[in-house]
Parts: sequence; C-alpha cells; structure tokens
Amino acid sequence: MQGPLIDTLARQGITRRTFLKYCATLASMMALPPAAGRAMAEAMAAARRPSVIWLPFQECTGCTESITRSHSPTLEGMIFDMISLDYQETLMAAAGHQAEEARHAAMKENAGKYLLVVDGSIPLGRDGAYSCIGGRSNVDILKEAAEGAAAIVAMGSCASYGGIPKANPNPTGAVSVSDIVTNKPIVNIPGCPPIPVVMTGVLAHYLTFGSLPELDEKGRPKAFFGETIHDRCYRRPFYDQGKFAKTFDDEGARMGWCLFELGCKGPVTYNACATVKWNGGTSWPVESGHGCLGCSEPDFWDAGGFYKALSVPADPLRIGAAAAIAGAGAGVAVSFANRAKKNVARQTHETLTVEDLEK
Amino acid sequence: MNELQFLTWVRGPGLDIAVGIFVLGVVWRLFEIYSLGRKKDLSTPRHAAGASGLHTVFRRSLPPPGMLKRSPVSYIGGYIFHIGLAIVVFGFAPHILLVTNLTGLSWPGLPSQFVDLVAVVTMAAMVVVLVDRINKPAKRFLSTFEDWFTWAVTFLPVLTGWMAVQHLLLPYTTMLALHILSVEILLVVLPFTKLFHAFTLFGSRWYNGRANAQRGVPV
Amino acid sequence: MSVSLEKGIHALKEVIDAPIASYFESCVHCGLCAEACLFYTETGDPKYTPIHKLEPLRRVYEQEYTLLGRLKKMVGLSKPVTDAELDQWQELVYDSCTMCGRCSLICPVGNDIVYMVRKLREGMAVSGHVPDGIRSATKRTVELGGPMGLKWPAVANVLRKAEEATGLKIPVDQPGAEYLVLLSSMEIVNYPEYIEALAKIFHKAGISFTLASDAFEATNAGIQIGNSDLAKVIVSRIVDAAEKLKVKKVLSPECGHAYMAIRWEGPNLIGRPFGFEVVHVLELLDELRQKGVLKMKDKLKDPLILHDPCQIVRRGGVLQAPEPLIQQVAENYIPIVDKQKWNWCCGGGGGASAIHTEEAEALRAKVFQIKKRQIEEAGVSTMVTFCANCRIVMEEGFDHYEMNTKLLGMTELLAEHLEN
Amino acid sequence: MSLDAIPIHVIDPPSAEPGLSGNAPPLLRELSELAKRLLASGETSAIDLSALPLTPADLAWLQDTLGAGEISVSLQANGESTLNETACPGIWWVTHRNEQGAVTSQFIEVAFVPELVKAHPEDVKNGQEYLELLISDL
Repeated sequence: MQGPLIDTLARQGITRRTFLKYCATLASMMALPPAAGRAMAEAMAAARRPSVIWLPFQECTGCTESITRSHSPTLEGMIFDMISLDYQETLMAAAGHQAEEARHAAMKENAGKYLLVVDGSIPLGRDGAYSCIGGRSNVDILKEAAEGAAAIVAMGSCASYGGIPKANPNPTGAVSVSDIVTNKPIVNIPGCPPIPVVMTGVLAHYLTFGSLPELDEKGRPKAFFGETIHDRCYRRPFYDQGKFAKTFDDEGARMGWCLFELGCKGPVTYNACATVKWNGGTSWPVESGHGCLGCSEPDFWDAGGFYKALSVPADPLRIGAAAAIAGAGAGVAVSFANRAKKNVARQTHETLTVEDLEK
Repeated sequence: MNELQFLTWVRGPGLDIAVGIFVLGVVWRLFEIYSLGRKKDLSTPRHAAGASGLHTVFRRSLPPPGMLKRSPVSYIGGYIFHIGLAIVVFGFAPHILLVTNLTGLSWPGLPSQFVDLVAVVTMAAMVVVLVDRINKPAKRFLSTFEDWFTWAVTFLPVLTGWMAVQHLLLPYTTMLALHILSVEILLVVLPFTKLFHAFTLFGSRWYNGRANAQRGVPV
Repeated sequence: MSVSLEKGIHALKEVIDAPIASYFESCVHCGLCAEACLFYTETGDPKYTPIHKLEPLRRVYEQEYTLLGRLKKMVGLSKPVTDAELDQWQELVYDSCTMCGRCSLICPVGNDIVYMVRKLREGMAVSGHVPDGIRSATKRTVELGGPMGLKWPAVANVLRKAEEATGLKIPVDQPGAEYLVLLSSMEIVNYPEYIEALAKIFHKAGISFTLASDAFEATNAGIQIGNSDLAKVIVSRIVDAAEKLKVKKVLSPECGHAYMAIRWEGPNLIGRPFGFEVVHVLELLDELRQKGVLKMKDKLKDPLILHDPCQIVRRGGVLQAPEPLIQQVAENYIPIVDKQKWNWCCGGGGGASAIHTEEAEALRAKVFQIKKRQIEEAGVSTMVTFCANCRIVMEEGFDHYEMNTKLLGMTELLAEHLEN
Repeated sequence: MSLDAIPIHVIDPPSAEPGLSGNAPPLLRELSELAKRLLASGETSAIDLSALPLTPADLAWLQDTLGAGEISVSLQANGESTLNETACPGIWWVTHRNEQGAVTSQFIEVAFVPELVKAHPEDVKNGQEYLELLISDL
C-alpha cells in the first residue's frame, strides 16, 4: 500500500485538473451531478489504492482485452493507476508457482480488505474438472479467494450470469459467481465484453464512498444499467416516428433509422452503450449500423435470433396451418354429428294434434 | 425463469400454442355453427330496394333511429373502443411489423404518439362501457361471469401494451412479455366466448337481412 | 325428464338451425334489445330483455349442438332445461312477447330475435307450457274453424246483412273468381263494416271475388301458439279452398298475424310454394289507388296518426302502401316519429291478446302507455290502423286509460269516403 | 479486365443528416430554470448532453441556438477540453476530449465560473511555495 492516490498520479504527470476532468466525466456517466464529481475527486485523491485480485475462469479474455486494449491513456486505463493489481494472470510478469504465491501473499496481507474481480463462468460439471488453474478447480479457487474479499466484482456476462459457456445445453455445467458465493457483496458488470468505464465507476464509488454503488435486482450498478439501450438510443426518435431500416443497406439504414426491425434487442437490454459508447467514445454497435445483441442480459444467446425483431414470434404460421386442418377436422366431425342428431329429431317427429295440447 | 426467458417463451412456444388454439377454435366453431343449415324459404319473395343480407351486414353498423339517444353510452362507447382497438392493433408500427414478418403484408404505421393517445382513449371508453354494464339494469341482469371475464381479457392487452410503451410499473421486458401473454390469452379465449361475435357477427347480420329481404323489409 | 319436457326439447332440436346458432354465438349481452322492447321500456324490468326470453333455447342449442356443450353436459357441468324453468319462461315467451320483431331491427350484431322466439314457441307448445287463452283459441280454430268458435251459418248471416246494407252481392264458393277473400273472426264479430267496405271497393273496381264457406277464417292460432303441425292444418284449409275454387289470388284481411301465417309461413308450413298469389288488402287498395280507381268523395278533416301493425308492416313488408292510402282519405295525417317499420306494438300481438289472466292484462295495460304517449305527443284524438287485433287491444287500452281517442280501420275509412 | 467490368458501383452517401428529433428545444426551457436557480441561490448545475437521446443535428441546433459568448477557455489535460461561454452568460458549453481528439463527454454547465477553471487551494498552496522558492533564488 502506497500513499494517497493523487501522489501516485502526480508522479505519473497527471495534474489535478486532469483528474478533476476525469472525475467529472465519470460522475456524469454515473448520473451524478457535477458537484459529486468534485467530491469524488477530493475523496479519491486522498484515498489509498486498494489491493485487487483478478481471477480468470472459464472465459475468453475478452473482458480483460476490453479494459486493457484501449489506447492509453484513457479514462478506462486510469483504473490501473487507481488500484494495486496484485494478481492478474494475463498481465502479471510472474508465472506458475510465483504467481500463485503472489496471490496468496496478497490475500494474506489484505485479508478482508481486497477486492476480488472475476471474469469467466465457473464450471461445476465433473467436479469442476473443465477448468483448473495450478491443478485446482475454479470453484475451489473462487471459494478460497472469496473468503477474504471485501467485495466481488463479476466482470462480464460469464461471471455475472454464466455467459456463453452456459448456453444451451451448457456442457460444462457453467454457473455465475453469485451462484456460488452468497455471503459477499457482489457487483455484476455484465456485457460481452462489459463496458470498461463501469468497472472504473464501481471502483471510484468504492474509493469515494467506501461502499459499492446502488445495484438493481440483478446486482448491476443502477447508474449504468438503470435504463435500456432503447431509451437512451439516439435513434429512438425514429422508432417513435415509425421510421425503420428494413435491411442493412437500404435507404432507411443510410438515413440512420431505427434498427428494431433488423433484430435490435435495445428495448430489452439494460446497459450504458448508448451513452458511454465504445473505443474512447468513438462509436457503439447501433451507431455503426448494427442492432444491439443484448449481450448484457442473462441467456441472451438463447433468446431467439439476433436478426429477428423483438415483436416477431418464432413461427406460429405453420402451427396455425396445422391447427386450421385440425380445426376443420373437428368442425366437420361435429357437423356430421349435429346433422345426424337433427335428422333423427326430424325423422322421429310426432305430429302434434289438438288433443295433445290438453296434456 | 428470468424476464428475457419469459419473453422468449411467450414469443415462441407461447404464441405458437395460442395461435394454434385460436385457429383451431375458429375453424371448428365456424363449421359447428354454420353446418347446421337452414330451410329454404318457400314463400314468394317480395323485392325491395336496400333489402338484402349484404345491406344488413353494413347497415347494422349504424345506430337505428332513436337508439343513439336511448343508449348513448353503448353506441358511442362501443364505437370508440372498437375503432380504437382497430387503430391500436393495426396502426401501431411494431404490430404491423409482426404481420409483415409473418405474412409479408405491410402498410404504413401511425405515429406512436397518436397510437398512444388512442390507446388511452380506448381504455377510457372500455371503462365507461364497463361502468355502463354495472349501472344499466338490463345489462347488469344479462351479465354473467363470461361478460366480466371477456372484458378483462380484452382490456389487458391494451393496458399492458400501453404500460410497456410508457415504461410504467414493470421493466419493459417484463411488460412486453405480459402484453404478449395477455394477447395470447385473448386469442385462446376468443373462439369459445362471446368474443367470437367478431366472426359470427357477419353471418348473423346476413341471415337477418336475408330473412327480412325475403319479405321486402330492409333491416 | 317428463314426457312433455322430452317432447319440447325434441322439438327444439328439430328447429335449431345455423341462423340460431350464429345468433347465440354473436350475442354480446349488450342489452340494446331491451331498449327496443316495449315490455322493458314500459316496465323497466330487465327480465323482459328480449334475448333473455330465449335462455332455454340457447341452452338446448349449446348442450345439443356444440362440442363443448356436449362435453359439459356429459360431465354434468351444464344446467339442464327443466319443466319448472319452461313454466317460468311461459310468461316471458307468451305474455310479454308479442313477436313484434322490433328487437330484430335493433340488435347491433344482427340477431333476428323474433325468429328465435317463434322457434322457441315450438318447444313450449309441444311441452304444454302455453297460456290457457292461446291454447283454447288454437283448439277452437282447429276444431271449429276459428279462434272465436265462429261457424259458417253465423258468417253467412253477417254476409247477408252486409248485402242488405250495401245492396251488393257477396259471392260465396264461386269458382274462377280473381280473389278469394279471407276474413278474421274478430272482423266478422266486431267490425262487420269491413266486409261491407270490401264489397263496395271490389264492386267499384270491377274485380271478381268470392268467399269460401269452408275457409273463411284467415287467422291462424297455430303460429301464435307456435306449433307448425297445427298451423299447417289451419293454413291447409285455405290452400285447399283456393286451389279448389281456382282463384288467382287470396286476399288476406287487415288482421296482422293472418297475413304472416298465409303469406310468409304458409308455403313453408305445407312444404311447397303456392299456386296462387297472396295479397294483403292494403296492397290491393294501394294498387287500386295507383290505377285511379280509389277516388274519394271527400276527406276526413280530423288530425290523425297511423298505427302500423307489426306483422303487416315491419314483419310483413307492406311498407309503402299505408301512407299514400291514408293521405288519400285524410287531410291532416301526422307522421309520427317511430312509424312504419319502427312503430311500437299495440301490446297484444303474437297471441298475447288471447291471454286473459289478471297479470297478463295488467301488463298489457302497462305497456300500452307507449301508444298512449305516441298519441299524446302527436296531439291527436284519432288513430287509424289496419289490424283487427291491434284495434281490439288498443280499444281496451283506451278504456283503461279513459282516453277519448277514436280508432278507425283503414279499409272502412276508405270505403266510407269512396266516391259513389 | 478493367474495373468497369466489375458490376459494383459506389452509391453516393445520402447527404441528409439524421434529422432533428425535437428533443433539443425543451432543453432551453430547462436551462432558463437552472439559470434562475443560479441567480436565486448560487447553486450551480449541469446538463449531461451525452445522457440524452440527441441526434448530431440536435446538438448542432442547440449549439447554434445558444450561440457564442465572450469567453472561451481551453484546457490541456489528458486531451483538450474547451469551456466556452454561450451567448447567454452563465451558460457554458463544456466539451471534454481525449488525446485522440474524440469527445468523451459534453455538458452544458450553468455557473458563474465553470468548476474546472477554478484553481484548487492545494494547487494554489503549491504555487505559493513555488513563488517563495523563486523569491529566495533572487
């Protein structure tokens, strides 16, 4: 543990205004007022960098890529200036037993205080044999590391909800972090990959207020996942006007109309892509002309086709045709029964006479 | 089951089942009803202008003289909610999209703000009609469980659809799923309740018009 | 299940057809038919809502002819129609329904409700759930020839008197005449002037006519009680006589349901089209008017309104004749709001006037208020109509409310003012 | 084989920008309210433009409508930031860019002086110490 964060930053030539600007942007992204940005800067400047242990499980490293592969220095990049990253397989120089030792040392030194970041799902099939590190199963490592963690951040859809590995038929028995750890605060930052700045935001909040940000019922920070892509989308006005691109290369697509009909899952996806954007604010999927896949929602890959509009059902017409034939069959059967019944009634008609009236 | 799985189910298997039951029900009921046949009228017909089955199919859409004054709520409320339903069902862009994707048919949608307004007006009219059913002695007397049930089944799709668009109460995903589910309930129930009048109405009017046209009375 | 109930349901199973099925499936319980029915508008009692009067028929339809209904019946989920229930419904199907057919014009989904009432009566009649008044009228018609038990000698007597009064010959059983003239017992007994008027008009127009001694009665209690077998027996007499005398046309009298019976139900009752034409007396009169034969010597000055009998106008289709005819003879004809096919019933059609229980009579008097209002709103003291039954029912109404309204028969009025 | 033989041709990109959504004009009303509040209580506030569903045309319209004022501040800190007063004093158009020049966030700030322009006491203290150093070196 080193001195106040601002000193570390100053050593790297980051001025207070730069940091203020950073915090202002961060606060705006977290839907906090500018005043909060200032408070955040004050608190964070004085805070000490927390120890962070980053465990990769059944994953593709996309989440790590998402954070590290941005052109430095960026807002997202600053995350590494804010923390003391004591274990991250992909990034650390150490390997093998040295790496494991570094982790154990950090866990011991910062017991009860370190942040645990997890990316990737945890396979439970075959006693977790599908994914092991240093001969130990992921579930084992997670349980051990979770024990001394102050809080856990589940990075990406895999850690948050099970992700691609859990896709039907889930051959490895993959589960999410929250399926295994239940006694620690967990922040889910879903997305495939997740938006890096969300991680920064969570850390900033943790450093500023000493607590995790407000979460929704799926454990996601409300500041970033409070509204759907659709609600924040700059193409939303076209949806309201009923202007839709019908194909990826028609006039509507060129005019930047709504991609709803092309299968955009924006209306059912809670994420911040529409406001935070990607690649240093350059663009995001909808802006580059492709509908949202809904990658930050649980089980998004099993939710119908990516290019099927939300209001379009699977294929009821074929069922409908079969039903029409069955209906006709039932109808004809009832018709015959009815006609037979009526004919019998007619044939057995007893002519009424006046005498009968008296009865 | 999370809300996206719920939505996926109602959009997939749920809708398949509902459409299946609906189509099956409609075809079967139409056969059941219209195969009963009727006797040919042997009397010498009297011909009169404007008297035919087809005339009555259209003419019955207008209130007979004096009736608008006698039962304004039934007529005005009825018009508003039937026309409103038609506008909401056939004018809302996502609905058209559904039809387009299923059948290839397409027509221009109405602005969503307008459809929104119509949905609210439709719901208001339906509530008024419901209150009328409670207040009017003849209506209340005739009402059975089916009447309250079918009202609710018709009202819910409008309400949930509107709430989904307005982002009220529940997250959009859940509301959209509930909206589709409510439509599915409507589809399943329609062939087997009084809602089937949507189909038999034309036959009924035609039969009535035809029978009276035989006597030269335009009805 | 009692024998009679079984017969009743059997009869309903025979008559239920596609229109009835379509009508029941279309009903949305909107209650608008109540607003068309004078028994509801005048009493405010919702049990008189027309569609409700058909509840037993609806249940038989559902239980016998729908798959779901059959299944429900099989597992005992449906409420069977009982004798007690039909007994309860007798009042709704007979006392409080005059088969005026106004509801059939109102129903927004197009249900022909009166058509269904007629069919339900088939079951009610067979199962014995009919008012005594209609039962005895039917019995008299079948056994004696007319609902009032009138026999030919009495009729011949009235004809003789008419011949004396007019000095014109009234032919009887004369083959080859153009018209076979039918009468209704009510006219013969209560309004013999009709016969005189008719003789005068035929004479003036130079049209040959005859009466038939074995088929003078036009009324048909069989269709009122609602039994096609008996109605067929009654209508066959006329058909036989007309064919025997080889007339070209049969003239239906003013009486409303007689016209319904012979003109519209007749061919369907005997199962074949007629070889002759059936003409309502007003149709004949209007034809004569158009030919210029019906010239008036003077016109009635009193302001008056017209009462269009349901079975002739709304249900019979004689829509165009009444108004030109009344304008031919009256100077101050006032068209009322609900006229022609929208007219309100007198309250005693469809056999209701034959029911003489205290309750039925009180109900008839109550619903007569609608006619009273029509007369008062028009501000007249004279009303013209062309149905003997309407006339009797409305005379009773006038008595009950001590109104000094004068009621005239159209044919007599025309004859009275006919140019000599 | 010449290029013309290949049946591909470039379609001119449509000239029309995505149009105005109608979401911008209500912001003027909001700004007016915020300015009133600033005058009444001195409370500063800001509207985060990237959090609103605005099309590029909306932003252009808004910037154009608000106009340019007397002061424009430029800050070089991890990319350029510009803090420009609009034609309405007290209403500042604040744009933060990263080192590549891409806009990272954009605000309209309602304040007498934008937050970022003020020097931090801690930095002023450092500055004063540096001054002392300069003096002692004289």
